[in-house]
Amino acid sequence: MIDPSMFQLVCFYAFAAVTVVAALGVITLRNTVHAVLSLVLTFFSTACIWLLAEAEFLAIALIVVYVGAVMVLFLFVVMMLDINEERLREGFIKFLPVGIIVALVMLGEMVALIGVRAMHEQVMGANPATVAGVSNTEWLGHALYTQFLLPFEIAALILTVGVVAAVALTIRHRAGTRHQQASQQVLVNPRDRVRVVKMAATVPAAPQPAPGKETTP
Amino acid sequence: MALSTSILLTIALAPLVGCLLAGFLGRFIGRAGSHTATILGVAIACGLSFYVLYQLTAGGAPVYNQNIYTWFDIGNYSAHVGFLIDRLTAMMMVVVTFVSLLVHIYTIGYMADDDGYQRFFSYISLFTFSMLMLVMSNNFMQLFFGWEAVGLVSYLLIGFWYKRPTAIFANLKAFLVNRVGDFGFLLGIAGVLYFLGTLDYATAFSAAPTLVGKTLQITQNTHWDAATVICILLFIGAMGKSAQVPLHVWLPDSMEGPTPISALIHAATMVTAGIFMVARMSPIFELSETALSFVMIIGATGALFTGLIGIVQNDIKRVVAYSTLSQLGYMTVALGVSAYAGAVFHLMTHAFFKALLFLGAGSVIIAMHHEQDMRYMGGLRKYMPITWITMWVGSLALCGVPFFAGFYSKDAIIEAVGESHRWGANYAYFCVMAGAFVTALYTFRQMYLTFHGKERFVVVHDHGHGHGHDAHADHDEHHHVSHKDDHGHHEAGIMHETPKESPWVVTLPLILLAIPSIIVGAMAVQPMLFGEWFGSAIHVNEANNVLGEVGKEFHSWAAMALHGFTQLPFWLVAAAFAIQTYIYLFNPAVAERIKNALKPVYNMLNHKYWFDAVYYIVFARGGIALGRALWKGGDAAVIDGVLVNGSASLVDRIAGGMRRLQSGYLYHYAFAMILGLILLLGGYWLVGQ
Amino acid sequence: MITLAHFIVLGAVLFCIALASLFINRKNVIVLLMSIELMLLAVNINFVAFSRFLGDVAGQVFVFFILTVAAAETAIGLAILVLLFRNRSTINVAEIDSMKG
Amino acid sequence: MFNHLLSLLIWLPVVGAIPVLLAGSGRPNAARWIALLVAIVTFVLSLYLLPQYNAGNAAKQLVEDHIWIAGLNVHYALAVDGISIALILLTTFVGILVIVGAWEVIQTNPHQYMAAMLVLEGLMIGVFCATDALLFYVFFEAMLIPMFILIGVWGGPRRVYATLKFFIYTFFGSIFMLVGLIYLYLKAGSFDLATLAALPLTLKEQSWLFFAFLIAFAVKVPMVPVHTWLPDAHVEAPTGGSVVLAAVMLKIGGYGFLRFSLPITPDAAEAYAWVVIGLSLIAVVYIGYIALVQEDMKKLVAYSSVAHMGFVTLGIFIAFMLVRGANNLDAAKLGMQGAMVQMISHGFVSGAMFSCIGVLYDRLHTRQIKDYGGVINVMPWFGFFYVLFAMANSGLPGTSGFVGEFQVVLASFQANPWIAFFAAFTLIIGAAYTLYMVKRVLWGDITNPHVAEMKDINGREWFVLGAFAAAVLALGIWPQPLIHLMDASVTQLVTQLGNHKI
Repeated sequence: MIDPSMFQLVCFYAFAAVTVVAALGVITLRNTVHAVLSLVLTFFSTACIWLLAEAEFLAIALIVVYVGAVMVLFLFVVMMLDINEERLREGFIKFLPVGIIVALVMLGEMVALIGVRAMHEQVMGANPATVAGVSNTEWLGHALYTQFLLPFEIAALILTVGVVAAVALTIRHRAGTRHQQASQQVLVNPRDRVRVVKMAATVPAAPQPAPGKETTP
Repeated sequence: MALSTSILLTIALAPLVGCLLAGFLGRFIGRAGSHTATILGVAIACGLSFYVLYQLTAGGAPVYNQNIYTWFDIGNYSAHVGFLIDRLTAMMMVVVTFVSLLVHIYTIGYMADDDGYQRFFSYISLFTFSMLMLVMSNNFMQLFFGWEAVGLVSYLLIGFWYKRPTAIFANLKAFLVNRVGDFGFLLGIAGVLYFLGTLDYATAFSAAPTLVGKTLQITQNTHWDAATVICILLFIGAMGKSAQVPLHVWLPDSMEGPTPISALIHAATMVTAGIFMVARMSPIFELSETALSFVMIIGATGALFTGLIGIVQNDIKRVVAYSTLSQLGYMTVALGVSAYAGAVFHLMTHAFFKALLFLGAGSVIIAMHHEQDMRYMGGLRKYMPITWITMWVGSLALCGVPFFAGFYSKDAIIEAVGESHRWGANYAYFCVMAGAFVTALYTFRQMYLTFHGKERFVVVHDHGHGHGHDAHADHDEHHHVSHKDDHGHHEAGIMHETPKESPWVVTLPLILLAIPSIIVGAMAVQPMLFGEWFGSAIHVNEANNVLGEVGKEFHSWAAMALHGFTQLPFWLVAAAFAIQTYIYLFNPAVAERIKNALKPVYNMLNHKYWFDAVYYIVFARGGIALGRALWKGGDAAVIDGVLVNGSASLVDRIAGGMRRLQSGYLYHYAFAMILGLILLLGGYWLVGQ
Repeated sequence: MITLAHFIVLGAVLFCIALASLFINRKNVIVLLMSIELMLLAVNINFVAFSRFLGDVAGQVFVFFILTVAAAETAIGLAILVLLFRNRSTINVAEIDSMKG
Repeated sequence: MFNHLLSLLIWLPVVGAIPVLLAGSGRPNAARWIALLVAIVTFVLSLYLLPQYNAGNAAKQLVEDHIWIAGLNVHYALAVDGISIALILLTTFVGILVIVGAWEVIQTNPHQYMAAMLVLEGLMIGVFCATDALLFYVFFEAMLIPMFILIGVWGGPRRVYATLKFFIYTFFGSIFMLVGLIYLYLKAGSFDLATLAALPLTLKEQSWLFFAFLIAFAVKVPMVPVHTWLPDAHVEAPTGGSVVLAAVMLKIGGYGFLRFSLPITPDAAEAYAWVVIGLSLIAVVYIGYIALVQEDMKKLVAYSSVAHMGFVTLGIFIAFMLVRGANNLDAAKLGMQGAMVQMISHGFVSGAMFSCIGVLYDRLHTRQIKDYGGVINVMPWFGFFYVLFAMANSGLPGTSGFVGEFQVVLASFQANPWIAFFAAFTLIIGAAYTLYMVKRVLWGDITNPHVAEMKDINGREWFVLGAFAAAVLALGIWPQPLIHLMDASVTQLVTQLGNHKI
């Protein structure tokens, strides 16, 4: 019988390895579409890690929102744009060592500063949601709709603004296209459209009807 | 009966009202209205001044000393506007208003066709007001007000014909030179306030003895006697206003103004303000031997050396102007030997005969169509007898011929100087004695050149001359006054009409001035010089009382005059008379020969000892050059160039370097951020160790 | 036995990978945007871990918000990208230097 | 209504600017008349200060006090003493005249010009009323904005340079003041000026604060060597801007010395009085020489302003030598009063001089002296006013220019005759530069044919110059009412100087 905690650890290492490799793929793959797909994989495996941490709601949300929506958006954009990938990769090799060095230095500093050794002692305890006697989703939802109601509403607003802004930015007015303009349609005065002209029915046809006497549509 | 405030206020303000009427409403009330208003104002002032004098002498009125209103009042210090009317003041008021009245009348004739007629009357009435405020003041502040106000009017009147470049140069010069004097004067007043704690005459004079022994720290180790400092500073003011060497340079140039002004302001009244002031301050001046010596030497130098210049002048007004300088020197010498009464007495007689001489010269100038050069005159006596006779009266008075007014005052001064034992008195005595001779020399030369001898002008009747000037030529003698500069066709010595006697408004003042020029000396010599006429107004220490010494030999005015015939000054005058008569009546070529023989001396005199040239180069040009150097070098180069714009361009340069960091590339910014982050973390890490 | 350190180190590694990407993919805006997503993910991992280990709900709530904001940010970022490409026919960062001083 | 007289005085012109703006460029006359009405009402209200104020009492009066920023203990605190009232009256008086003076001269957007003027007027009154240091600072800085607009929009060809210079110069100075105020606040926990005046400070602290204030106010006054913004600002400013700048804004520097440097840092002020006195004397002599050679009339008058304001700083700081050195309180009062009178007088005289130059500029569109000459031939009434103001500028007795200089010279002689010697030098140099200009502009024959076509002043200009002339003469002939108004306040100020804080 495998120790459950040991199994968790094995799973963690497996998912973590996939995450790291996929992340490396994101930054190194030549084809941007592949890079995006690699990022999707990163998200997937991260979601799995979150499941290990028993944050089920967030894990699902990550997959649904990020993989389902955001990454698709990325894919759309990447495919829509005609990108010269070679030009964009200039200097890749040249700056690779710098990137690696910086990343390693940063990693070293972070690990040293955070005090990983002390954290190593901290074993994962009981799931606080379980302790509270609710599911993770309920636990989180309760906090969101009580304690964090205002930030939650604001977040909603930010999303709306983001959507409107994205549309406003990308909307394109082409010259010559015709649009309905509801405001002008509503403001129209019947008199501007139809004029009733009285004409004597029996008068012999005039040589020329006076200009401007026709009805306008 | 005490003097009433309302009378005194009327005296001071009547001319001011006239001035305002003529000045602001001149266009509406017209020429006649303007001169009526101003003459009326001055006449009221004159009449009331005589009344005040009468009250003070015969009427037994006590000295009037009251404040009218408070000018400022700060703690213990206060300044008021008020009047101090004693006999000294009353005499000055009479002189000022009387001469001013006559000048007003004279102006009707002299300025008859000038465009600035109303303006002129307004100015001279304003002058009368200012001068009255000066002499009637009971404190230093108001004295300074009058002092500067007469300077202002003098400025305006010298520049009356503002189109003439020389006139507007002269008025600026006059004002600035006067300001140099006022600079000292103001410091003197500040000294009075410092040491005596008040600006009020009476309080200051009664506290004056406390000045003895006080000193003023000038540098760490130098202390100057307080009285000396105050007196010299005050006297510097007098040097400016009364045109004493070396601040005399403005007075001859002031002759650019119309002649009535030369008579009123630059001869009879304003220039004597300094003399009056020193006499008024006698309680303070008596405290400093040094200051009085200084006054005496300055005065003596002026009395002789400016007179010498008069000998070589050809402009009739300039001769009188230099004579004024010289006579002011006499008055100053008298002040310097503590003969204040003598100075004031000479001031009075001089006011009459010098105004007479100026107005007479003006009359001649009218007749000569504004030709002022005596070389183109001569023989005028038969054309203008009244002017001729009155001018002779004035000249004899000026020379100090016995029985004339000038004799009494001048002789008293010479005698007083002779009695004095002050340091430098010998030099002063020599100067005044030689000055008497010089005075006679230029006076007789002027008379002969003008009225006697051959006519050195030609009368050409050419009414069809065709120049603009003839369009309005009918008897309009005065017109060119205002148009002198567009008068280009005027040729020296060529007249278009026969000279003729001036109208009555011109000659009447001459006659009215000739009378006091003869009699006022004899009338006033006994009380003013040797009596206690001035009372407490003039204070002389017993040890300095030279007039008292002179007075011991005085018996009556007639005796004094007769005695005068035996004295050296008279014989000097007689000698001068003889010399000039010979030269100018019988042998005019001698003058030219003397001139050539004494070429260097002549040059020196003709250039007025180069005072003007040196002042112009040093102060006028030098000041402007200094200003330009400070402006370009200090303000523009150092402050603006280096500090202000320099710091701005430094910022600009630094920013120019900094902007290169802003490459605009996203990855540069990202790199900078990351680098910062790494450094920050590294720093924390190091600190954490 | 999973400890807090595991999560934190994983977060740090992901963050550093994203950081390196800023250097090696410095010209490709899309990859840069993806790197930002990676960084946010790294942060989120930390948040989730802390929340779990400290038993505090706030950490997970924050992740929720970060996801929200990151989604909005990505939407706008991509919109800008499209606009950029439309106007300048490139997404090469090296050619975009309007902010040059 | 009159419980808040001071607030009313400050905010009436500011709020009154709104209808002026609303009148718009389409109805310039409406804008002008509304602006004039507001200015006149403000002036009348300010006259109402006189019966309200008890001149016998040195205390600050007409107090208003409300919490403004509670967290920082900042109050909206207003009160006046005699000195403030005199300066407020000067402000409201000049306020009317600049609006009348700009009537048809300003043709582009007159409504904005008038509104800026009114706002400026209100803010300047605010400076004179504030008894809270931070409120003072706010007004002090806010004032720059309308002035910046006035010069920057309606100015001459180099207006951008001039406005920037003016703004940065002044701002540079006031930053130091702000730092000083913050230090004081941290120390005292209040911005109340009376509290700050009572705060004990060591000499070292005082010295730092003194120089902080000195820089701020020296720029404003302006003192040598931080005066160079003034000629440029004046040359480029429209006439009204110059008038307000010279007549009122410079006074705020002198006023600041009275309210900050003297009461808060008396011991440092005593220790460094020689610096200020030295700079003041340099202003009189050095600037006098510079003024002599100016070719632009406005620059000349601007430099003469610097020289005249030298008397203000001299009068204020000479008081230290007299109180602390000789314990001569009366002489100190004389000097201080002289400085105050000089401030008011300079307001009238410089305002009038700039108005005169404006009159000439409106006709010939040049300020170069050499372009004129013989103006008196065609403009006799103008000549009358010009000579009068020139004489006032050179300190002729009977005009207001004399009073302050006279008192300051008298007082400084008591401190040290040499100070008086250099101060009195203004008699010569002041007359020289002013009358040299008069000679070249007014006198002489007409050389420029355009001058021959100039018309004498019209009724509107007559009103402006006439009002200035009346003020100049009234103050010159009878200064005692003004002196009485300020006497109690000056006495208190001088007495305060004797209190050591260490």
